Amino acid sequence: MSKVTAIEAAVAKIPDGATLMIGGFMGVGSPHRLIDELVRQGRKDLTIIANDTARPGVDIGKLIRAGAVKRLVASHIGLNPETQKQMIDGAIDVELVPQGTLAERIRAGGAGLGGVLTATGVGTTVAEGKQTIDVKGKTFLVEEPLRADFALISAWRADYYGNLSYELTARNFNPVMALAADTVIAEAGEIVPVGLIPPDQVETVSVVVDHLVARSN
Amino acid sequence: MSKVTAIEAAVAKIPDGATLMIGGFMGVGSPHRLIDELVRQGRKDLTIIANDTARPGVDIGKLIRAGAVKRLVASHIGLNPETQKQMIDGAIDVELVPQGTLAERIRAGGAGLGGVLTATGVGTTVAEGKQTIDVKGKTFLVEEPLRADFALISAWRADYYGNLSYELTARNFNPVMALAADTVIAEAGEIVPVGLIPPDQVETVSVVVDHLVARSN
Amino acid sequence: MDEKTIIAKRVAQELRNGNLVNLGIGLPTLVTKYLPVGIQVFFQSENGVIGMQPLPEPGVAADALTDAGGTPTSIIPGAGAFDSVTSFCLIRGGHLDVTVLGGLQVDEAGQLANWMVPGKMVPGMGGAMDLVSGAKRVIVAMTHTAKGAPKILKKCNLPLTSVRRVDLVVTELAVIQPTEEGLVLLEVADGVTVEQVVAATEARLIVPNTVPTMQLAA
Amino acid sequence: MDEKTIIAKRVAQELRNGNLVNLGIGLPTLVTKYLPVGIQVFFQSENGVIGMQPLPEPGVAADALTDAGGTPTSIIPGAGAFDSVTSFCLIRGGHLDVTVLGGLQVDEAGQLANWMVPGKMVPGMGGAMDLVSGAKRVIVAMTHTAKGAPKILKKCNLPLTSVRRVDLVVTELAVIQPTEEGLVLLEVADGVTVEQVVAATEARLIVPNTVPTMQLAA
Repeated sequence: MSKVTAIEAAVAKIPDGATLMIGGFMGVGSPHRLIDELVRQGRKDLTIIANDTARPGVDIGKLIRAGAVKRLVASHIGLNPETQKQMIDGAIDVELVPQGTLAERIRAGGAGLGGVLTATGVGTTVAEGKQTIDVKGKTFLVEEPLRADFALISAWRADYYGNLSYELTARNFNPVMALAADTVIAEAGEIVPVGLIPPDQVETVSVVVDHLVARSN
Repeated sequence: MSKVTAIEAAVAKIPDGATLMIGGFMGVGSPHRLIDELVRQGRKDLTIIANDTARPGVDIGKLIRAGAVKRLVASHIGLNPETQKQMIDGAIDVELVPQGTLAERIRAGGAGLGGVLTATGVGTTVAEGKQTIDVKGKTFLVEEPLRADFALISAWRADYYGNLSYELTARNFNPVMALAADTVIAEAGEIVPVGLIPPDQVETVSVVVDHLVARSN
Repeated sequence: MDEKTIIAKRVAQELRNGNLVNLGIGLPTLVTKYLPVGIQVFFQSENGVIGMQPLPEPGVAADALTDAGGTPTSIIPGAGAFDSVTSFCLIRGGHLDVTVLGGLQVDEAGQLANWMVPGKMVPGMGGAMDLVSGAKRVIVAMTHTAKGAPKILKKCNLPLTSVRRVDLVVTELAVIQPTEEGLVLLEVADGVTVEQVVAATEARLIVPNTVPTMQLAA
Repeated sequence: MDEKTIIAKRVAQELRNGNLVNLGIGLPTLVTKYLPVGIQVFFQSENGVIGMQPLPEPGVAADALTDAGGTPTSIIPGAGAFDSVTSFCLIRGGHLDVTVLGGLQVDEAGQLANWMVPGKMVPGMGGAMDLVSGAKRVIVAMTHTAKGAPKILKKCNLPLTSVRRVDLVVTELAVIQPTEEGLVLLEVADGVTVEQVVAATEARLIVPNTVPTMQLAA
């Protein structure tokens, strides 16, 4: 059961208006080819859940520049003035989330949890409009889980079943996003025969991956 | 900064009445030597947080047989009739926790979360006396975080700084417990020079480990 | 064919290619023996592995690779290992396609009790509550009666495993599907009549006009 | 010695052997240059590594190993890599000994504002809120004033990063410790008087009878 799919076909499954989680951190560990193909196919009105939007015209920044993004949930947009401009102009609806809360909200979506109880953001603008709960005399924000229609993931190595391994800081949000979307499309630096990734080095298990695309053409 | 400590000295730090998390699953991946040394030093009135109590007189079952345990938080005691007998006799106060909830409660303790919002246990005896919360129209139990004074961990490999790697199903509760205790004592199958465990295979980072003991004498 | 074989063979038919499946200890583990040809299923063991399979031969057991009962096991190529947190993230997060568990009681609401008998058996729920609450599909594999007494009741009197309605109940006599309207009798075993199933069941059964016979491989 | 060097050198004195430390981008990263001899510190980068160190030479950068700004970095022997969830588990779970961050404003309650200027600068908080809420020790490293205007105020008027009271504020003029009673002036820089610090500070400072001078290596 190989999961390898032609990139055009894999990305064609994503409709306009879809909610996408996209792995990566300032463009490191981002699914470069999948992003390029989304832009090439002219997808629009996307909701993107990602740590950041990289730099102008780079990685997720390409989707911003292409005007493909309607809504963004991210922790940091400081290094991409185009995102900030579109936000101020009202072209993109941006929800800024503390990075640790973002990671935990995605995790909650993937782990079947009802939400995240966190001290981060209590008493700040981040808390506005949110439930709080007291546990053992301390107040926590209730942050809701995040899920997506698709997760676009970047891995170092995959096997044909879709088991994935990651490398150093290119790991970041990829493993957790692979658990929090209805359909997972992974891009891998290399695809190796089944059995070549030692079980202890499988960080995303094959059963959650739907489609696999090689990084090089 | 080697963390290697003589086993007698490491275990001597644990006072009577302490709360201990102990890794392992039916004795697989348990810190065998640390348990033996606890029994040898005659520690008593312990609170143990662990998945199970293995079998009679085996691994954590040794602590049960020695009468060292006052309170137990576990998901399963079915294969150790001695634990069940001490529970029914009132010698041990046992809190039974669904296994996934146990893992998440320990994780919450290590991750600074205020609790776990889970559907597991809603409407069952597990829910008695607990807060519930509604998120997006669905009801979840609020399960409180677990922390311990000490975590006794078993690893496959360690380096002298205390970076740890695990093997297959001997992993289980060890990595998460290593994050949820004030003091972490790890027992490793082998201790290798610093730099020999590739960074991507470090599953418990050295900074959370306080003492390191070799498995063989 | 004995009771357990009937149940295991029938449950095996419910598994689909590529499914992630968790089998409870005891009867459910027999299901592995009767997988239809050409179906590849990934078995999860909740102690931290996907791709578990029986030991190929004696003498190749390793301390660090066991099933949830602590018994040595082996793995297929393409297996993955992980910690308990990730294991239950898969179970509770909707990633597990099918869980097959034993049962003490199932009732008209399709609710399952399978983890304790107050005052008698207090093993702890292990992963059962998580599995029933979190799996996409919950199949209960159990004998229809215990010492002659029905196990499919109007209302469970043992503590529930979950309030979630299970998806299918397979016994040596019948296949029953819990629905919002009640328990629907889907199939009867070869040589068993609808009347015999009804007589062995305390709960009210919804009986369609035609109830097919379970089809099992020899 | 320029302002930034004074601040970085003084902050470096706060780090202890074996500490896990996170440095914010900009001024705080200068701290790495002035670690006292014999002190081994583990630097965390929140994008997923402990044991970060500067690139030893040009030409050895790798795409998959960068700091939180996306700039190639390198690691010491004994480093560990992990995903964003684990990274913030370390930050929020009380495992991070020290975080050093820049600041826009600090007030008498010891609260920090450092992540946005409404209508002007909306970069997003990144990990700042998690770091200030979760680290064992929070050190703010910033210039004492901005274009002549005090940054240490009675009350922050920019959005707070956290309601948590920070542990130390280090500027080119002074070292200030927020306490329950208010801001205590711990040290003044070489050549700076208590009166100059008070004049450059809007907040009320608690001034002990003797205020020692910052001791910095040459």
